[in-house]
Amino acid sequence: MSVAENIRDDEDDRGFKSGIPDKVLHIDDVHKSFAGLHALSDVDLDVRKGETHAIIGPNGAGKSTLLNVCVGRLKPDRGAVIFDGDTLTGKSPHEINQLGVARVFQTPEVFLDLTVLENVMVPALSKRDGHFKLNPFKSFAGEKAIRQEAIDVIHSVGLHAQLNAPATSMSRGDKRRLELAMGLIQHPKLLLLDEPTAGMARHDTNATIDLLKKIKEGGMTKVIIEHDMHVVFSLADRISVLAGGRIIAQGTPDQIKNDPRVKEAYLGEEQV
Amino acid sequence: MDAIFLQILNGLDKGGAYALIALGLTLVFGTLGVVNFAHGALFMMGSFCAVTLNRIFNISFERVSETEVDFLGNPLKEKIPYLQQWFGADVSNFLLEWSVPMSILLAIVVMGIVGVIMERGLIKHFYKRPHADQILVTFGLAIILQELVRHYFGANPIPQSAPDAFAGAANVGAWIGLGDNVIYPWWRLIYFVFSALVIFGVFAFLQFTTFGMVVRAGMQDRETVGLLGINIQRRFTIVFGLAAAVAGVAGAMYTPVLPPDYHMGMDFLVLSFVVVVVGGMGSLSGAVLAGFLLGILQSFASMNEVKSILPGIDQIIIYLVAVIILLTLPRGLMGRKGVMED
Amino acid sequence: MLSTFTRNDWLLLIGFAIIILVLPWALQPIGAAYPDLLQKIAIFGIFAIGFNILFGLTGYLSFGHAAFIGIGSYVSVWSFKLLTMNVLPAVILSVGMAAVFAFLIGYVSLRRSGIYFSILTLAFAQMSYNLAYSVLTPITNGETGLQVRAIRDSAAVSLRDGDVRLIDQAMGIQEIGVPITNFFGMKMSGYPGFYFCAVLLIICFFIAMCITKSNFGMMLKAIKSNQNRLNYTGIHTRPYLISAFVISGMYAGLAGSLLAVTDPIAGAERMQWTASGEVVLMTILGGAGTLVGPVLGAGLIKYAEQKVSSWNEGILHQAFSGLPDGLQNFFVEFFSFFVGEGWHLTLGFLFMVIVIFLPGGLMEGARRIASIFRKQRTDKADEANAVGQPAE
Amino acid sequence: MSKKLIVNRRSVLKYGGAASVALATPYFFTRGALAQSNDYRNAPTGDTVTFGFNVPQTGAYADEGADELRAYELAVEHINAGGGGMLDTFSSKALTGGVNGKKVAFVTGDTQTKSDAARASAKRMIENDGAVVITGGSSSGVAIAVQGLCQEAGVIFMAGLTHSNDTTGKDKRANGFRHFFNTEMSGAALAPILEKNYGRDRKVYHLTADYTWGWSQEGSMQKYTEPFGWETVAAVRTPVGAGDFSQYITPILNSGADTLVLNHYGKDMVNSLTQAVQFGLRDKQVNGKDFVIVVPLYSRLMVQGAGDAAKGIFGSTNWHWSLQDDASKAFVKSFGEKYGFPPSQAAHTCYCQAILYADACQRAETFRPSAVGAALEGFEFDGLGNGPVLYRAEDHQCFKDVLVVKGKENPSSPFDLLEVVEVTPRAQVEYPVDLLGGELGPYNDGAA
Repeated sequence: MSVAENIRDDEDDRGFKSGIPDKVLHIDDVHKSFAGLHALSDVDLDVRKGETHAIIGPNGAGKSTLLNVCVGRLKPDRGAVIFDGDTLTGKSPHEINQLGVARVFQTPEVFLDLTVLENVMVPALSKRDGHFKLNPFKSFAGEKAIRQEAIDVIHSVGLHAQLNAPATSMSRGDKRRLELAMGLIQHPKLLLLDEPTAGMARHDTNATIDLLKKIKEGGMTKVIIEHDMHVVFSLADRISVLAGGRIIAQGTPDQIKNDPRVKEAYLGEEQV
Repeated sequence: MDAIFLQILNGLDKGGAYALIALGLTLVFGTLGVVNFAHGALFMMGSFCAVTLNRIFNISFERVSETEVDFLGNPLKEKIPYLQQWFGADVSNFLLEWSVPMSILLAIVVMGIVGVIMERGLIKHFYKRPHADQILVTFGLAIILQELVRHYFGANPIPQSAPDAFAGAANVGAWIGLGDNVIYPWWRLIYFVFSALVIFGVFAFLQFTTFGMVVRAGMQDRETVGLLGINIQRRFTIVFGLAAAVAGVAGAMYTPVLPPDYHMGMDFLVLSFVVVVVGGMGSLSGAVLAGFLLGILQSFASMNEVKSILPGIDQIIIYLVAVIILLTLPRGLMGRKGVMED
Repeated sequence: MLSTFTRNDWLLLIGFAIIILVLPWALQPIGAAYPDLLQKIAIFGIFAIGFNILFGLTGYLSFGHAAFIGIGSYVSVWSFKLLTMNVLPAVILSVGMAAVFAFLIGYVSLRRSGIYFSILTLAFAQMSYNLAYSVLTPITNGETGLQVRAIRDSAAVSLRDGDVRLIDQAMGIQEIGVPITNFFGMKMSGYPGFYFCAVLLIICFFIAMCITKSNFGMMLKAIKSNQNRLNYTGIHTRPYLISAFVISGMYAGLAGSLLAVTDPIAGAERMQWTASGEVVLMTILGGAGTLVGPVLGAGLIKYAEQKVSSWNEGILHQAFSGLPDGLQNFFVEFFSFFVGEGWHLTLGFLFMVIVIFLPGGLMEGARRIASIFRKQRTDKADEANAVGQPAE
Repeated sequence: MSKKLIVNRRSVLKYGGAASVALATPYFFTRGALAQSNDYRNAPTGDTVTFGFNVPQTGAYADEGADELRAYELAVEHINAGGGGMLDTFSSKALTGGVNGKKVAFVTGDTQTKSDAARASAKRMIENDGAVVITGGSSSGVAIAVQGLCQEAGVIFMAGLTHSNDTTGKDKRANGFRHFFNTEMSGAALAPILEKNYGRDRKVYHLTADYTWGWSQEGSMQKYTEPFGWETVAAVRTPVGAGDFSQYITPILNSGADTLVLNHYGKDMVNSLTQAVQFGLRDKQVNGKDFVIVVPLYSRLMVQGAGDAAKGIFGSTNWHWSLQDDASKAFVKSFGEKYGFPPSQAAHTCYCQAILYADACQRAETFRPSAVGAALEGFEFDGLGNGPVLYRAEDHQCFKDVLVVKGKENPSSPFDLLEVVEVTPRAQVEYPVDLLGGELGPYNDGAA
């Protein structure tokens, strides 16, 4: 079963489509400062179930900090991040992942010494076996079902030709697809994508947009941090604009397009 | 009271020596990111610079004695140093007596050159290699260096004496109004002052010169400094030479305290690693602090009163402190995040 | 598990087993076919394989693994002294005790990574060594080392100097003088001792193979590759690391136990940092992360230590006796620099040459040679095709 | 059969000397038969017999080991030639070129001064090279470890430099023999000289290397000096290989002690002595007396390492090249002519052990360990530089004169570092065999 099909199955219970906004991720009044510099202040943000939520903003607006707070890499000074009823603040990264939050990194952080298949198998096993399982005599070559699923996911991101190649020999673009596959295989309740198309050629960007669209149809909740407005407007259901560590606007793509504050923030940047 | 004071003095003295011995190691860690297992061997070679200088002053010709015989009953071949022949016994004896302090100059030159050759010929190829490779290659080099020294100087310790003016002990007690029992060897006091000077010199060099600024910037972020178009490579070579020279003078000056032998490098290797790690990888001030901390604790742990409560504590104190510090302060006393953690 | 072994895996295992078992004949030409050296190669092979599970797979460089060798040895000798000269309880108790200590030390040390981890393990091992050498003498017999003794005459004799061997005594086994270790009657010195170690080595090799190919092994490799990423993938890395540490500690405990089995004495210097360093060198020399490499490295270093160190000038003169006098003297002079008492120098050069030219250790060398041959073969095959084609 | 006989003999031997004399008879009966059969470990078959020289070639005692090896090579030369060096002055004239009609060949091994390495190299020489005897070594830990191994393997072990009581005390083995003296003898020899020179009323501070030999040395010094009034202020254990001993020396200053005994050997001795002198201890006056330092066990090579610090300091030694008896002179001459410098005490004891072993084999007409051992047991000899010597049967320890020496004030050469103060006669250092405990157990001839 391919990912796309798999996701289509649970299309029916997507709260968003049925008109009941259901908060999956709730960022509550988060503050974070580095050496007196406010990276985030009073950030409140809700992500609804099933939506694709884009966070945009000029460089240094605090997007990455926000993402890092969500996945447990950074601890906020104040406030809390609540996911599906669990407080993420103070939890370690692996616990957050086990709750169903996966992250796709901006600079690909794949396992360079492992093959493409193994790279996808690791998150798949993590999803199945939990954060630790001592099974030194269980060979992953024997894991038929999970292995087939990994191959399918790799297929869907277009890397099947390199299935058994070591990740270290891949191009940067391929590594990003691999990143994506590693996120998708876990069927996370929430997928955090950090600039999934940054640095890609136009052709690759479009391919990635198509792929993400396909998943969008599948109904997985996603948060995308993105620079490229083309990508944002092709994918996002709702957009939050971050500038100077604060949310300055929130709404549908159309609302954001016409928001004067956003224009100001972006024009300010573009003039430089 | 006297006992406590002496132990503190001893701890400071040891601490200074530890810091000086570890200084070059942490410098190389911090700037080049290289785990240098040959550091102990450099220290050892420095001390053999003192031996060599002494031997040079002692280069002699033989004269068959008419009166004395050797152990086999043959006429004794007296050895007369050329220096004595040329300049008279006074000059010759003076040079021999002062050979250890003078060997500092020799150690700086020789060890500086050794350091530069080592960096150019070997270390620079290992900047990007895993630490395990660095450890193995420098360890191999250390073995080779010490075996060469053994080949020429033997395995036995070779005594080097301090100048007569600094032989014996200073009556420290009299200076500060404590009893006559508070005495401390002159040479150790001098070594302490010497350590302070060298450490301060290296600090000043890194802190107040442009060269030092670039190197420190390189310690923070090698890539960026490289991108600025600065030839960081050449500076790193000089830093390595400097580290080797510091290890060398530390070794040369230490000879009157510890008669040098070819194996002393390995004996000091573990100690200097512990000092560096407790201080925090690549932190100069951390190394100094750790040196003093370990020196004083070791000194106190060796007191009979302490040992009777905790038998064997003096044998493990250094490692115990290292464990406690590393578990409470993840990167040692003053280490920076991300250095040597992978 | 076994079903997933490929044909190559089976070939590797069988080939390895055969080579180990025929070592007493295979090593004859280089004068290494005598029980002690063979035993040492097998024992340190086990040690290095175990060390490689930690270092080769996770990249965590422990400088304190010799502590577990020491623990294994002491426990074994105590088992000989208190229970029985049969090696089975000794081996089981040693491995168990090593696991306990490895868990304790690993639990603490693995709170840190990189060089900080290395220094923590080093510190624990050095503490064990220093204490075993001095304060713990009632348990370790200090510098002299713990030895098997005759049954003591009275309870007044300390257990260090006289044994009780409760099980053997209960079974009424007669002893003359100091007895020799046995495996249900089979003497564990000489060649039987080697085969005992060799079989365990093959089993250990097989287990290491399984671990490498398992889910668990893959997680360990992922830790080496990118531990941070693994955390974000939902894996708690510390339990994995602790497990790997304990497993490799058990291997070391087994090695220590076998040292005592083949030669019933346990000394503190087995725990010194240089002994820990030795296994690091073995692993890197052979090829960290490979299965066969560590065994190869262990064999090479033990061979150098035992044989190269014994080539004195007399032996060199014999070796070059075919040459004219002047040349012979020159060669003897030259080589005596590197062998006999100069064997450390050879080892130093070997380390440097291997690391500089073969970063993956001897196994990488083997791979390169193999690939040259493969290339030649394909070239030849191409040629053959080229020649063959016109005839068609 | 023959083995069992020996077992019985040994077990009876424990019960007294008289019985042992009576039981010497079976030995003569069986001697001929034993000599002809070759069912013992490494029985030489060709025209050579192989000795195994196990000495430290790397590590702190490498120079000492090198000197031991020189002595062995010289001994082999003399044995094969049937004369030269001390062989000419040796009281037994059994050796007349080769041993039992075979030339002596030898193999060498590196002990690294580590028990494991020493056992491994000894095993190599026994298992691979067919050595019929293992000899050498430079520390007691190694000697005891190798002695145990030789007992198991069934070859004779002739100990090199090992000074701990345990080697022929509680760790003694039937197959092991020691020519060197021990801490007990050091204490007994040194004490009267210390009393004479430093007086009866002394407060003593011991710095002791924290392992078996150090403790044993400390105990012996206390045992022999306390009866005439020396009082131990403190006995402090120092870790082996401490390097810098300053933290142990500073407390001495305030302890009220006027005497320091350094129970250290090797590098520890070099360092602690150098540093103690540097601390001005010897310039001090305590309790109205000059502060003095004593180093119970001296070795010329180590005194060389300590340099000027050793001047005027008392200690004991097994032998010294400046002795003027014929044997010592002959040995120094042959060694000096071959190598250009005088031999150390380690070289001397190793040379003697090699000669004694070869001689015993010749007298026993076999290399069988039990027979050779029997020939060595109770063997009285002279002419090996120590005056009349007895190899005591009950513990395989040599009893001979002990030298009390002092660091020389004005050395005339790099080797002339010690002067002999007194030759303490053998009677004064003898002790009853049960003092040190232990049990020899039966000989082991090993399997063929």
